[in-house]
Amino acid sequence: MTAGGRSQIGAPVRVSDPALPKTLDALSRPGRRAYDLPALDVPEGTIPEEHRRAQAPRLPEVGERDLVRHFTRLAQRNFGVDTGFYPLGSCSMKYNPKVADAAAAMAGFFRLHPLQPESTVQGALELLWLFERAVCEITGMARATFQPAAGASGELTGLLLMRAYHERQGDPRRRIVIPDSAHGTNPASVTMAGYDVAEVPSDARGLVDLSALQKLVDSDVAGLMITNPNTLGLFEEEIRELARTIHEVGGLLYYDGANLNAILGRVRPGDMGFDIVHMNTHKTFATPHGGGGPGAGPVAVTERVVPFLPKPLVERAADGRFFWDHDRPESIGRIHGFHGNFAVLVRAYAYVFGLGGDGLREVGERAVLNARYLAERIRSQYPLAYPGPPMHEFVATAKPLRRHGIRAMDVAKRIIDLGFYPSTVYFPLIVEEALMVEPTETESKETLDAFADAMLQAAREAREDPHVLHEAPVTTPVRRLDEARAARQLKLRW
Amino acid sequence: MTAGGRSQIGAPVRVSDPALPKTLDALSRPGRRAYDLPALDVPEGTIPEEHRRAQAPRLPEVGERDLVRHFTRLAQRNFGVDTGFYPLGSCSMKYNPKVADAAAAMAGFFRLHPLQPESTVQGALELLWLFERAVCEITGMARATFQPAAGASGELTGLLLMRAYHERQGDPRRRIVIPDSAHGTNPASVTMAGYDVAEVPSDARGLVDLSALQKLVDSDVAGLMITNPNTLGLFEEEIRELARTIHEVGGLLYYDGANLNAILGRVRPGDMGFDIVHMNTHKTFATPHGGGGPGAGPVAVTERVVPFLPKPLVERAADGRFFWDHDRPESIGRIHGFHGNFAVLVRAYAYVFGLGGDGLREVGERAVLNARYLAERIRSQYPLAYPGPPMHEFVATAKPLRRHGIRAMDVAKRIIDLGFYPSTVYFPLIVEEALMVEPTETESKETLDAFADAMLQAAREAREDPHVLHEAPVTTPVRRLDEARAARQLKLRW
Amino acid sequence: MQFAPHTEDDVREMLDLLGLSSMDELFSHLPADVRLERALDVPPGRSEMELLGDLGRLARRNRHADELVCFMGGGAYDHYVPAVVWALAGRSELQTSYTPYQPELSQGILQAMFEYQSMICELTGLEVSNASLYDGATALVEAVNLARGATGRDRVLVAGTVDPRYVEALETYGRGGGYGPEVLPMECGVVRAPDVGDDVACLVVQHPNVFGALEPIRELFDAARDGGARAIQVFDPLSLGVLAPPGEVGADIAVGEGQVLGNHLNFGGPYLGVIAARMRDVRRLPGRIAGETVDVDGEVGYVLTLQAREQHIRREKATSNICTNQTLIAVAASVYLAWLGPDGLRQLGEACAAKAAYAAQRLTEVPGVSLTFEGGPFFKEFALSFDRPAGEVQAALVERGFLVGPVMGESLLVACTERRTRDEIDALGEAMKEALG
Amino acid sequence: MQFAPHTEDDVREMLDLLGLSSMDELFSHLPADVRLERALDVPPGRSEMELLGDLGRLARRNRHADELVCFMGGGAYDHYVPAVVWALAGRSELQTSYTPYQPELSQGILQAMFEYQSMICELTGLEVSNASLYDGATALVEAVNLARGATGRDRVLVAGTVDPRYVEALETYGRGGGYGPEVLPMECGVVRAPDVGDDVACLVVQHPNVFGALEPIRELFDAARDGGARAIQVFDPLSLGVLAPPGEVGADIAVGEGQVLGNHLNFGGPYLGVIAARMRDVRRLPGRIAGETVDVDGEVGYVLTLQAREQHIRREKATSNICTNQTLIAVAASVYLAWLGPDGLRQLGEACAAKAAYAAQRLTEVPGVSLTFEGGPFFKEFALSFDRPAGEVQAALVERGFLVGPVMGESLLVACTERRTRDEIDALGEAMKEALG
Ligand SMILES: Cc1ncc(COP(=O)(O)O)c(C=O)c1O
Ligand SMILES: Cc1ncc(COP(=O)(O)O)c(C=O)c1O
Repeated sequence: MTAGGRSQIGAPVRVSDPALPKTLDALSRPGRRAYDLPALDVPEGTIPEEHRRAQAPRLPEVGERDLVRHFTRLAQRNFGVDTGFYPLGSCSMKYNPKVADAAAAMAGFFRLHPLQPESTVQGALELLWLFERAVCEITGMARATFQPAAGASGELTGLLLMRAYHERQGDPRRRIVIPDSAHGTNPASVTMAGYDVAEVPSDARGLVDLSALQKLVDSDVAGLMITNPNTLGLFEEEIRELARTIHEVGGLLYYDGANLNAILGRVRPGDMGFDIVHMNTHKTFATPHGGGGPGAGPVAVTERVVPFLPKPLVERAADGRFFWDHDRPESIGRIHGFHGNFAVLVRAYAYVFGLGGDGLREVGERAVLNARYLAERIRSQYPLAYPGPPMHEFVATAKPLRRHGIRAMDVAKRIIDLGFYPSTVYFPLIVEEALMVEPTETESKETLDAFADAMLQAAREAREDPHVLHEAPVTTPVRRLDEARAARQLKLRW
Repeated sequence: MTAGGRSQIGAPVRVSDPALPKTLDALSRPGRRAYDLPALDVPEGTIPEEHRRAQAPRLPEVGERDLVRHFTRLAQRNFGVDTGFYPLGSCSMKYNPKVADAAAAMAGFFRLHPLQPESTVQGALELLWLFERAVCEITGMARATFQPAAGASGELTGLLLMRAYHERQGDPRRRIVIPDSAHGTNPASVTMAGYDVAEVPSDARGLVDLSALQKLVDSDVAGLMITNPNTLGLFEEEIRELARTIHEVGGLLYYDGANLNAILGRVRPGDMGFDIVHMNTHKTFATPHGGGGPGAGPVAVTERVVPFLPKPLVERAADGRFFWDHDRPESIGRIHGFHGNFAVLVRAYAYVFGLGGDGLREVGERAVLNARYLAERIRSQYPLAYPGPPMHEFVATAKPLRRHGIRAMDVAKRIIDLGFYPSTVYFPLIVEEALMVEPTETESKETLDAFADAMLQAAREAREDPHVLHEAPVTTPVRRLDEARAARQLKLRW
Repeated sequence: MQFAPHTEDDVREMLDLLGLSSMDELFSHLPADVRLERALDVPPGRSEMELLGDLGRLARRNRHADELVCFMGGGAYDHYVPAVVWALAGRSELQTSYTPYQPELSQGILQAMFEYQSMICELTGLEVSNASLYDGATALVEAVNLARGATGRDRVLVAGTVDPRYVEALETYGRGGGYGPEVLPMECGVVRAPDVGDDVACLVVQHPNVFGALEPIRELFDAARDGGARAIQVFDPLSLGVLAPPGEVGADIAVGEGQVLGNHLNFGGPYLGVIAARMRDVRRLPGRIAGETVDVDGEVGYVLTLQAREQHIRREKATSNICTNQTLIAVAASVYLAWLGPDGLRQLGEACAAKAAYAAQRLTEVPGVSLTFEGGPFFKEFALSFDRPAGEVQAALVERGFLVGPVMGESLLVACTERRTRDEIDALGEAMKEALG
Repeated sequence: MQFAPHTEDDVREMLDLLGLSSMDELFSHLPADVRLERALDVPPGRSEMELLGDLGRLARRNRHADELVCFMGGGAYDHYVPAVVWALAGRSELQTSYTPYQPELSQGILQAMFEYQSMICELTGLEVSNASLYDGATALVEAVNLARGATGRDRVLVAGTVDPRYVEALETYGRGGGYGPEVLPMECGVVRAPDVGDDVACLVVQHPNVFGALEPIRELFDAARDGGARAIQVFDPLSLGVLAPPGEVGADIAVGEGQVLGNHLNFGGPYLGVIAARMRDVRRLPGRIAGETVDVDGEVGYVLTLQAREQHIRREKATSNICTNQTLIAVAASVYLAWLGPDGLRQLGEACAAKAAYAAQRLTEVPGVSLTFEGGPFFKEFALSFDRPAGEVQAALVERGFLVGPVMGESLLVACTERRTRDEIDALGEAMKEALG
């Protein structure tokens, strides 16, 4: 396959009107319009002059056809799971079932106002009630809140729950322990929760260094925040000891659910000793990530943390009626303006209840099988950062290519030309030239083999023809972009 | 802009998995599946052995994700009005409003069985009743049938109506007159209606040769079938004389509605003397053409032809109830298995009632303005085939480029590389190197100018660098295809 | 609404270039006596939100198949349409494109056509198909035209158990084609093999027939073959996971209603005319046909082929006048058939047959209800007789939340798709009891 | 359902390569005492058609805004969503993509972000925006964090007319941030300018406020500026075709709920956290920001920029912990804003204001109904008081087909969007008369 347009296997047709401007602003023509509103059927309103806007905003003036071609073009310049393999580590970019979109498209869901009287939203409340039971069973927890709009929001919620819990014990604490391999949102959330970060190193196995942890913890430690499998894709085999260590000093364990996909139906955070768990529905439960969001980050907790959950929670009355329970005196309050990302939760519900218990377990199995298989296929050129058996994802390193002047990013860019979305690169930070690969369970062996072949080809080229990697990508709408310039000469708007 | 992939302005991202097979059949793996059906909740059925299928059909065995990527890839290899300018002459490829799709997506429409009792489909019947009134007003006719699934089906329906009409007069006739510039469906429909074609030549103006017509017609002529503006985009200014000529011998006038867009709200076929009219909703009324169909071809007629319309028709009872009237003894019978392409008619209804009377008139005006403007912009290089002022479309010729060894098709292919869908070529047949261009009213001046510039560039290249045209297209997923081979070495299936 | 993007400046600049001063001048050469000197009497335009409001009110005046449990048949069926089908077939690059006259820009549609043809051939056990016809009834008309052309014979024999709307269509189109279908008598729900003389162009049999019953199809088509006529089967695509395919039972041409292949009920359209035939008749097939070929660089691609059959080339000598067809519905059918695959197709067929059998047994337990035709095997549909007019029963069932039918003379058709549950069937039984009680 | 494509052969071949003989071995290194030795107690899987059946039943247990006429406000509004918005924002290449970590493959999302930021700046009259936050309430929390960081001050003054849920959110997040919002007293529906000492980080004002009323916004923000505090406005994006934009009335930071920008009610989410600020605060902004740049060939392209603010780089020192945001909702907002354009925005704002004014007048003609706050100007929403508990009135109105609210203490909020017609408003008046009669 060459850089030539047409000879790319599977090249799409070129989008039209090359001579026309490419931004909405440049497409704008005074007096052109797409909008179309009914004629006013009441007397004019009376907004006082001093409150009126003097000058109209410079919004684009375009026709509906302009809009359609513009955004169709933008869409075709974007790569999604529906276009191809997307093995972005830590993101669980699995296939997003269309049935979930159909569920969210029911007027009985998307046409509901969040503050409608309970009598008019019994179906929505029941859905949340049922889904809460399911996520609690999956995580081994007692109750859950659906307010957090994403994983990071779940983290902060969980940490505020820890704070409330400790304050309730009359012993506010100051530190949260996180491993050096943690995702950036973990320390950031710790700060926003008003705690200090205490970082525990990973040991030679890539696991939390237990003895280091034991030295670290004291009665000022509010809790430990980890994901398991960890961000290296390795299972923290000493999880029970880690939990004991924290619990012994009265701390709580927070489970970052980003990697829950690996252990669905096999291991439950609650059974590992975790007290608080968030889930990323846009990872584990296959809700579309929308190019950045929306997602949802439900948080489930054990009994002792339940009193502090955000309010309201959905409860079922004796007569079977569902209602919002606002009467939660110890609640930390409100994490979201309303009830969280409901339409995302509907999709997640469809996924969980569509698969059922056995289906969920199979998801985890296949996710691990795919990652293990792919790691094995490429390890000759991209050694694993740590020896242990990877779970749903693995972290390899491109270090061996360094001596050919090739960095992990060069490999990633070459992979683009070979037709795939690349893996995550340079994360976790503790691995040099990290390539973090998460194929997910929804990819076929053929796809894994094709990707492995591409990775091996890139390694060969690194030795024989590094130029190809440095030049890459050459088959994309734009080539490598000048990020330094973007940050230096800020152009953040028209 | 070059032939290179990435440097094409607006190039989309390349579709993934280049190493994977590109047909559903090749993607198939024994045991892989997308389907998912409920467990059987009744006893097994008992189909007798002698009726059973011995061997399963070789349908693809693929996962849902395979399906999604395959068809997403196919879609991206296809050019539509939503991707760009599509000035295909005689096809009225105008923007298809999204609101019409939203209307057709209402469960109250798409979940109706065609044979439901009338009491359960009052809304659908009312919609058809209202729409029938509207199309009759637009065409100046008395009643209409919605059974024909497309224009050609409308033509055949109309010709069968003529036959029934004449037989009723006790004077079956044998010939239908059509101009030499007619669309291929016209003569084909004439044959299927059991008539012989009598072809009337066009005169130097590109209009029906009136004196030739007068010579041609006699009492054996059942009718004249034309479109006005005709397929050259010219208005038949002598339409009243043409009508008189046919009516004098007792014939009927059939209006091919493919070009109705030009005269919406300005001239009505009924007022020109036509007795029978079909409309192409997928042209005039902006319903999407779906890469070939579905469309709809409603047929409207004057009073004297009403008795013969297909049955049933929608009627309104004294109490306001709508019902299917099957009691039509003189009806020609049934043209479609049910009521025609209802979901397409819903879209057409949305278009017509959304625009309203004035909006429709404006559509015609702008369609003509765009065509006239574009013709003017390129006539220096692509002279009009006939001198008269074009209406909603025009037929130019690439003949001047012949001496550079360039054919109309070469121009079309080059236009593809320049980012547009080309015009219709080699139709009408009476024009050498015909380029039949129909911009439609939904295109902006900027788009017309960009297209005109591309056409002029192609003409320049034809003189200076004809090779570029012969090589074209080079920016598409495939280049010029071997049609002779396709017809010789038939490969019509896996 | 208004979708023309012209600003006042645009209009002026464009008129200027044309040397015109008003829109009216664009039409000044039109004879005065044909011009409409008044505004069209169509209600004033509506904004999008008003328009959808109006349409929503009309839609709510219908009682659709999510409100009423649908046991209706007669050529259109409430099979389940997976979400993936229209998520893909509805993609706008496909939906807003025209017939692929420029193959380089239409490889998506062309390949989809090719794959559709391939799957229809696999399904029917025949050799060639096309890119779709309007619907099942018009597909039959085209098949009859093909048979008459291919045999040079006149007469058209039609089993008395073929859907009456299809027969009506043959009568209508026969007025132009110059033939009248001859309907063979039905005997207890099926037909007997007729003698097929050397003036018979084709024998048309629907199998499963309009009552859902299985015909002695092989005998019937043996008779056709022996008489040198084309054997034409009207088939149900979703029966072919279970039933022997047309190609195996002796059909020369198979036509069917493709609505069941991932397409919504849509109050009767757009549906899908499916046709398949043997290679010897390929040059007589109507409509578009996609073929595989290569480009100048040897890359595989797809084109419309054998166009010499078609109206735009052959004009009055064309095999058919069809131009616009139902391509997008065929694309949806491709997604659906690939979603089902061979196993899904069989499972689905078994489910329909099993539920229909259960329903027939369950419903005939209701006093006053009997099978119109005792004994014979059927697929997913059957006819019931009552001690009163079927129309009354149908109306009473609507009141109880069930769509059943259509009414055929004294009988009421009942169809079961994979979608109908045992509970729904039992509930229908109860409702019938009430209705008849 | 099941979406893993593995055939039995695949599984075997893959296990073989790994030298394993069963799936269980993939997990054999997990400590026994944490393994779940039973099946999950989640109901068995459902087929797609069963699942949508279940969900349909749940959906039908709700009475949605097409069944009841929606006059509800309180931060979410029933504005019309044009069909084109989700036809485009819902395209699967956008919907199924992740945060654009590889810009070459994500130019679509990145450019859409850039255009969204641009339009938000135009709308608010401020200088910089971002690619979205979770929703209006959390956007306010982030704005307060920004203000506290930028000023190095502690106190957070909040007008008593700010939506109580937003105040509640500030209290919740304040537990971590180490502050408690101080609520300024309300006087007949608006607030007075407070004295802003040099320990005050920010003054938060909602304008139009939670009752829909217009605040003496300039005075309030003058006080903030004079006190050296950041002026934070909670705004309604659809008010800005009519009302002076935050940048003009003195806001340093503007936050709002973007649900109204082409997004459905969705029972409260996903919504859109809109934020805009002045350039001096750009390095303290939370979340993703798209910037324009060029590629190695000088072609214009877009990237995520200023990432040094963000958690994946700055970790515990990041300006926020946000990672996944609401990008796709922002894309929909871009389509919607471009659909409206400047004229549409103004027309829409005028329509809301006019209908609200008409409704206030019409409804207060009903005996026993009065405006909670007489006289002051309001935009599209207002509060009514009754001679009985507002909750009773709300319930009685539901029975008569109207959604009105929320209840705020003794009052009932009534909101009018461009969607509400005079007839609906008059009908609501009649219904209230009955309800109170
Ligand atoms: C390990 C880990 N933790 C937390 C997060 C943050 O989740 P979200 O993006 O949903 O806020 C991510 C997301 O990439 C993650 O990979
Ligand atoms: C002039 C003319 N007549 C008839 C037709 C046939 O209409 P349809 O394709 O809807 O059958 C067309 C379609 O291109 C046409 O352009």
